[in-house]
Amino acid sequence: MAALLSVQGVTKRYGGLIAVNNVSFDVAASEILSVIGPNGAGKSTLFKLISSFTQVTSGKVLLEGDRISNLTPHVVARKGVVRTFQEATIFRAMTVRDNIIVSHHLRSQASLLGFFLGSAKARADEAAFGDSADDIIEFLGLQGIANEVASNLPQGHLRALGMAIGLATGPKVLLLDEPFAGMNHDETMHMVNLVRRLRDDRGVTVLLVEHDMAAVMKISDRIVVINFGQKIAEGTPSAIQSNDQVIEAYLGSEDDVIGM
Amino acid sequence: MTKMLTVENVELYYDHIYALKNVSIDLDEGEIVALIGANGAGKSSILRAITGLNPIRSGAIHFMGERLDGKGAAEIVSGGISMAPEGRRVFPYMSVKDNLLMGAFTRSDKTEIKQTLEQVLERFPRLRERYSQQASTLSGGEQQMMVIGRALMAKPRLLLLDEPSLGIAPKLVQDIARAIVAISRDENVTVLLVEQNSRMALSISNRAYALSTGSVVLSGYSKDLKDDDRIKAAYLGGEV
Amino acid sequence: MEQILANGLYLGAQYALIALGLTLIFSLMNVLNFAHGQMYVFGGFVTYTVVVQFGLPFIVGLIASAVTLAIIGALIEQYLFRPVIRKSQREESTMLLAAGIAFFLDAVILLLFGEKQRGVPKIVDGVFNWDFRIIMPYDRILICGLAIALIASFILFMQYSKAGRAMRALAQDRVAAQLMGVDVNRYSMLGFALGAMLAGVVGGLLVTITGINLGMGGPTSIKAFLMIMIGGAGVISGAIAGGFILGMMESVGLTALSAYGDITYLVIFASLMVFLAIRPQGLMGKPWG
Amino acid sequence: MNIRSLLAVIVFIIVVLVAVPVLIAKSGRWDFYYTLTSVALLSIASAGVWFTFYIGRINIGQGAYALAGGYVSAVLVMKADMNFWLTLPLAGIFCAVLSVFIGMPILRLRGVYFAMVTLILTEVMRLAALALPVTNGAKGITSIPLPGAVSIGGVTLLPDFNTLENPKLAFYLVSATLMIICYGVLWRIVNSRLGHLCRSLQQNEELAASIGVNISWLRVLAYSISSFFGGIAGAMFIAVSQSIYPSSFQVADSVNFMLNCFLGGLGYVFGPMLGTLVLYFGWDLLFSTGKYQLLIYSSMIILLILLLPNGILSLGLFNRKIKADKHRDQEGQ
Amino acid sequence: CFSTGSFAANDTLKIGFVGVTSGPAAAWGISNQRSMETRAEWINETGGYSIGDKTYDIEIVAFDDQKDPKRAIAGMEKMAQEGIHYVVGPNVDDGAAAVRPVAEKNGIMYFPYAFPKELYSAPASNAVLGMVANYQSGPAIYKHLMENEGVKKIAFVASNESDPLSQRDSGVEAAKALGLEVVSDSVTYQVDTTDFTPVILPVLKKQPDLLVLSGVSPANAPQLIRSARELGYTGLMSTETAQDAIVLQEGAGDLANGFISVGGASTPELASDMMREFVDRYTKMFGEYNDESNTKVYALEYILETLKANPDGLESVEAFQATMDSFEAPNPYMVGDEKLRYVGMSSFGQKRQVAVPLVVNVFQDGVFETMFVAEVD
Ligand SMILES: Nc1ncnc2c1ncn2[C@@H]1O[C@H](COP(=O)(O)OP(=O)(O)OP(=O)(O)O)[C@@H](O)[C@H]1O
Ligand SMILES: Nc1ncnc2c1ncn2[C@@H]1O[C@H](COP(=O)(O)OP(=O)(O)OP(=O)(O)O)[C@@H](O)[C@H]1O
Ligand SMILES: [Mg+2]
Ligand SMILES: [Mg+2]
Repeated sequence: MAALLSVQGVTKRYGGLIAVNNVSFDVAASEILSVIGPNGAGKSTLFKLISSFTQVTSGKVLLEGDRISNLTPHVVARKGVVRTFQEATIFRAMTVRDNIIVSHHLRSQASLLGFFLGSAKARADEAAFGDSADDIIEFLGLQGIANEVASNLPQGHLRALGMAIGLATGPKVLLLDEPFAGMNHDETMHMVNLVRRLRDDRGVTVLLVEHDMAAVMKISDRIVVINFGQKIAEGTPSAIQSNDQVIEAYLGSEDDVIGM
Repeated sequence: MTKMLTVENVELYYDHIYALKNVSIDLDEGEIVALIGANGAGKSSILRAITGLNPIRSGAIHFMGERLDGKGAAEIVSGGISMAPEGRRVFPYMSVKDNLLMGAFTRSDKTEIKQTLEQVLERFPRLRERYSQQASTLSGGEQQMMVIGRALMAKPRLLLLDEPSLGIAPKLVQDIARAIVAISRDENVTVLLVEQNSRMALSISNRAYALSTGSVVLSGYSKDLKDDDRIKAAYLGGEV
Repeated sequence: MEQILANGLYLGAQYALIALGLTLIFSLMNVLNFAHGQMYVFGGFVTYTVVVQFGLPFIVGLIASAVTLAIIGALIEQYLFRPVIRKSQREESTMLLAAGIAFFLDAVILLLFGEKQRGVPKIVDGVFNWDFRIIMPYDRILICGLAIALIASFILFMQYSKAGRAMRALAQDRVAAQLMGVDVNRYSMLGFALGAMLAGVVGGLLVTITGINLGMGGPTSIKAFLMIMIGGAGVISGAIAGGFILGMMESVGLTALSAYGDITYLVIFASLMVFLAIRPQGLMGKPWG
Repeated sequence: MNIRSLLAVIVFIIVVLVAVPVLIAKSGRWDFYYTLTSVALLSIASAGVWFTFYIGRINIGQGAYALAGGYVSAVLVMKADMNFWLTLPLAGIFCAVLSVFIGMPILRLRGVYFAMVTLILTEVMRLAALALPVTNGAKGITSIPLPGAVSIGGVTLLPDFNTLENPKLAFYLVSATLMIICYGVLWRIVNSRLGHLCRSLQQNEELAASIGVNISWLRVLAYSISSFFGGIAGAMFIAVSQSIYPSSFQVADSVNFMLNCFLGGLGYVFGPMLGTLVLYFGWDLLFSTGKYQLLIYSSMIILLILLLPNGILSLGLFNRKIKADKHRDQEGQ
Repeated sequence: CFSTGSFAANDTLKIGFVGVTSGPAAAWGISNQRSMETRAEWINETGGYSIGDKTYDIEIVAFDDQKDPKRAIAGMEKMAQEGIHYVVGPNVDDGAAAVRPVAEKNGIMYFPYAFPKELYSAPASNAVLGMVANYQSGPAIYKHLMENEGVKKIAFVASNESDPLSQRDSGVEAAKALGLEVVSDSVTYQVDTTDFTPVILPVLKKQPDLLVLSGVSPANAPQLIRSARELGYTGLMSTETAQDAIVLQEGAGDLANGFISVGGASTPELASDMMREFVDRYTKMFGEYNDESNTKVYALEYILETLKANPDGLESVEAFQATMDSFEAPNPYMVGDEKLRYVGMSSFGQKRQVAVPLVVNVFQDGVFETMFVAEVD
């Protein structure tokens, strides 16, 4: 299986602290890969490095053989690698639909001048973005709130909107940072299905960070576990679930009050 | 026995959109009560109503016989209620120590505060390790522990926790759940727990309310609700 | 060289005190108080009036200006900033309000105290002269000492008093502070009053040395902005550092560049812009203000 | 653009270019020409400031560009003997280019930091004008001739202002037209994709970057458009006053440009125009109140912001139409 | 005539003032406006001012330009609108230059307190310099000090603003022409300076005999003096702008003794009874006199006297201009037989300056004493 995205010996230091330490793994096209690990293990940092939101100290990230680390975020996005954020990150004062429409930026054919002058190409773009936005809204089931101003949305909808924004860019690889946080079981499973459909229908490769183990186990083709910045395990969900080191560092034992 | 807290027929609006409609809940002293429900159901809004962060439009809230609604947050909090809010809200540029001491802002007896501090550090040893670290540099789980600890510093009679497990690794979720049970048991603190992790919430609480679009749709003993089909379907996932 | 350092220290102490009030208000309310300089001027005039017109001792004048400004600050917070902050969509709107207040105070000062430069006679006479290496009038040494003492007590107050802790918490997260039992309205008002009072006290202190006039307000605000930017907005240690750095820069710059005269400030300002471009959050500011 | 807003625009243009001159002629208040000319020009500079607000930057440095634009025009007219009308776009372009160099480093700053740096920028420009030889330093450039004629292929588009009976009227018409064009351009920008991207920048730069927007480029682009406006406004003003000094545009002007935006309303394209009218004209109208002028003026500002913290245009009266403009793309579907 | 009130109702003659009366530079314009208002009220109280066969009440129409040249133009437009032909102000160079086109277009004579020579030299025609320019007073002072105090080395300090810098430059030129050694002429300070020690230190290192504070504002003068003296400077200090004795006394006390500045006619040796009454009336009206007004009493007096000499000036500025060349009237504010007349031939090539005596004062123990009086042409 040829790797679409390849993380090679990536390290990130913040002063004395090594947030990500020599992590390597590959992601195949149309794979769903989860990155899990304790709080502060370096998962979000890893995503920031892949999307060039911050610069690697050493190592590199390749997309189809081309280096994408240490570029700028918009260049990486242009190449098809788009991230969502751990904290709900949206255009606050725009409606849900406008959030999605504006995020079609990368797909536009016309130049900004064309848009200014209202060229035919620009009008075609506008129409196409509108249609596509409606598709995405329907896909994620956001019809009810399409015209709400984003800042008024509750946690769960904010997550969904974050994903919609990511989708609007037409990504090859989507990096989702805790997409299910703040959702209840039912909502989570609904989203899990959506993410799988994304992969199945549109061929989007998905990397995700998540603490909801039920969701992770259900959604992932493979899982990478990091702890203290280092990769400690990699494998299928069932292998990871029974990996002692992972249980010790992350999952915890089962025999207790909450009886998972 | 009089109720610790009663929320009667409360309505709460943001601008012109209602977030709570005719909501009534109550808590007995010493019990853990869970609030579960979908996104935007209004769980956080209930907590915000109780603490006076948002004014309610109608209804009444009583705490130990005293009427709360209409009072300001600061006054309510001084009366024995403390809350670990949604999104943690640590004081980012203060040390762990100062964050915890802020929790005791309404108290004045220095030796008692010191005692409580000691208890909190005992309960969350991790915080002792990070004692003088700036709060913004703590990991998510550490911040969550600190926020719960900060709420405890007020020596509250009623503790309101808004999604303490959000973004927390499974192992830590268990730690936090254990801590909640222990706090309630050891210090006779009444706890109102808002959780998306319904399974966790139902396992540690003795009663629960389920909310949907601003109204209470179900309530009862947690052990019963856990087996309730409607709850199973909506919040726990059919398969368990 | 010693003289330059001494000048820088003296300037720095008075600047730091001005910047402290501004940064306090900024950190508490996210308000860039354009009227800070006018408050300073107001303080100077109050002291002048009490000392020169009424013939009372200097310390009475100083206290009078502290009290007056604290009251003005509290009123401004309660009746102007609070409602506007509550109602406005973009918090920058408070800048218009602050500017309006600056104009208003300018007008009031002109009507109350007139357009002339005013001064309070020296409080101590004599000049300290160390072999012509450091020459410093005693009154400046006294004011510098007072300023440093005030700065120190302000830091202690913010660090260890209950009100200080409440205000620090307020500055970092209003909602969380409320949940800790901090009465945000009360402490916002207190903070604003304290910030205004600091401005007034500096005015009162400096009127004995530099005198005071209507025109000093606007430029003083701008200078104070500079300092809090150098040090980092909303951070108390930053304001102090910014004040001392600007003081030193002026002292050193004016001496080193005196031959090029007209461009001294051009150089100071341009290097400030470069510094901020390299270090956007100032010396110790929170990133992105 | 739908019929209703087209109609509104036409009415506005008629009011500005026809009704105002007729009313002035009727009432004999010839002094209003200059005041309204100033309002038109200052509102162009304010429009630039408003546009930087639109990308989430508080700009208190527009005075620097107005001054630079004024000097470019003055120097070209006086030393290179150029026709003023040619120097007008050159002044704008000069400022746009200058702002690229200044903007690249400083646009990384946000919030109060950016605001303060631009405030210093105004002062730096004044000091530079004092120190540079080409500006004639403290003595300024005076006795600048009035604009000459413009003709293309024998057709006179603009007459030589020296020959005019009433250059006041001519200046007013030219400035008002310039203002209409600038606001037309601004409105179009805001309602086209560029505007949407700017709005995304204003609300969340990180997210904008993550959807592939080249944020540093966009910021510089927006800032240079804004500075272009500042430059032409400055140049035009110098043509009116026929003299320029380092103090022709200073910190107070920069602050006023910003206040115009706030007062009109940051959420509305035409906010700065209204804000300028109210603030600048307001001062003139209070002329008869003598020594209480500043007191009344500042009280009015405070009162206005207390009642309408989101700008005058947030009054319900205006709201419907403007909102319709804002969500045009939505209704269009 | 249905007018009630005054028995013999006079017509009103409006005289304009465009200058700065608010904000940082308010002091300049306010002393100006107040001296005009004092004089106007005085005239009205004593029955009005006779020009030709009519008696007029004088009304001062004041416009605050906030020291902004853009506003100054608006102010001049307002004056034109009010039908005013004679305006005092603006107070600064840029404002004065900016209003020139408006004034010329609308037939307004204006009396600015600004020094650019273009304003007063042909083809400019409508501006009249309302005071003694520093390039006229400077040389006189330097020369006097050279001859009487043995000054050889001279240094200049100025605020980093248009007006003071221009004044410094012409001062330097004049000093060089007199053969003085200019030891320092590049040190400047920002208007907002609160501590002048670092500013003045490098200047004093050059050990000048005379330190000139070019274009210094009354606010800064005492502080500069104080800093210089406290640093041990023992030489002379002077300025070519008008100062206020009380301000100097409050700000610098005894350290200001010996400070030389340009004044008007209020010193006891020179002031006429009328000047003393003027000061009294001003003080009564506004609570406190401002010595700067000594130099500012004249503009209004010149306008009225010239109109009296040729009443056609009321209607036509050309008539006023024609009268200027030969106009002469007694100077009511000074003892002796000083004359009001227009001068400026040597500086501007035409008579576009009021002839006020160049009174050079020296500050001593809270009051000004006359050092010498000179004539300007
Ligand atoms: N800008 C920074 N400066 C210093 N340290 C940082 C910075 N960003 C992250 N860190 C540190 O790097 C470590 C990894 O952080 P990261 O956000 O990647 O954790 P995470 O695995 O996403 O945790 P969580 O599950 O809690 O979100 C943490 O210890 C964090 O404090
Ligand atoms: N500041 C606000 N302005 C307008 N509407 C709001 C605001 N805050 C919350 N809402 C609305 O109120 C409703 C209830 O919100 P609340 O935060 O109480 O939900 P929740 O049950 O806590 O959801 P979650 O689990 O996602 O946190 C939601 O529909 C939300 O959109
Ligand atoms: Mg993370
Ligand atoms: Mg919630």
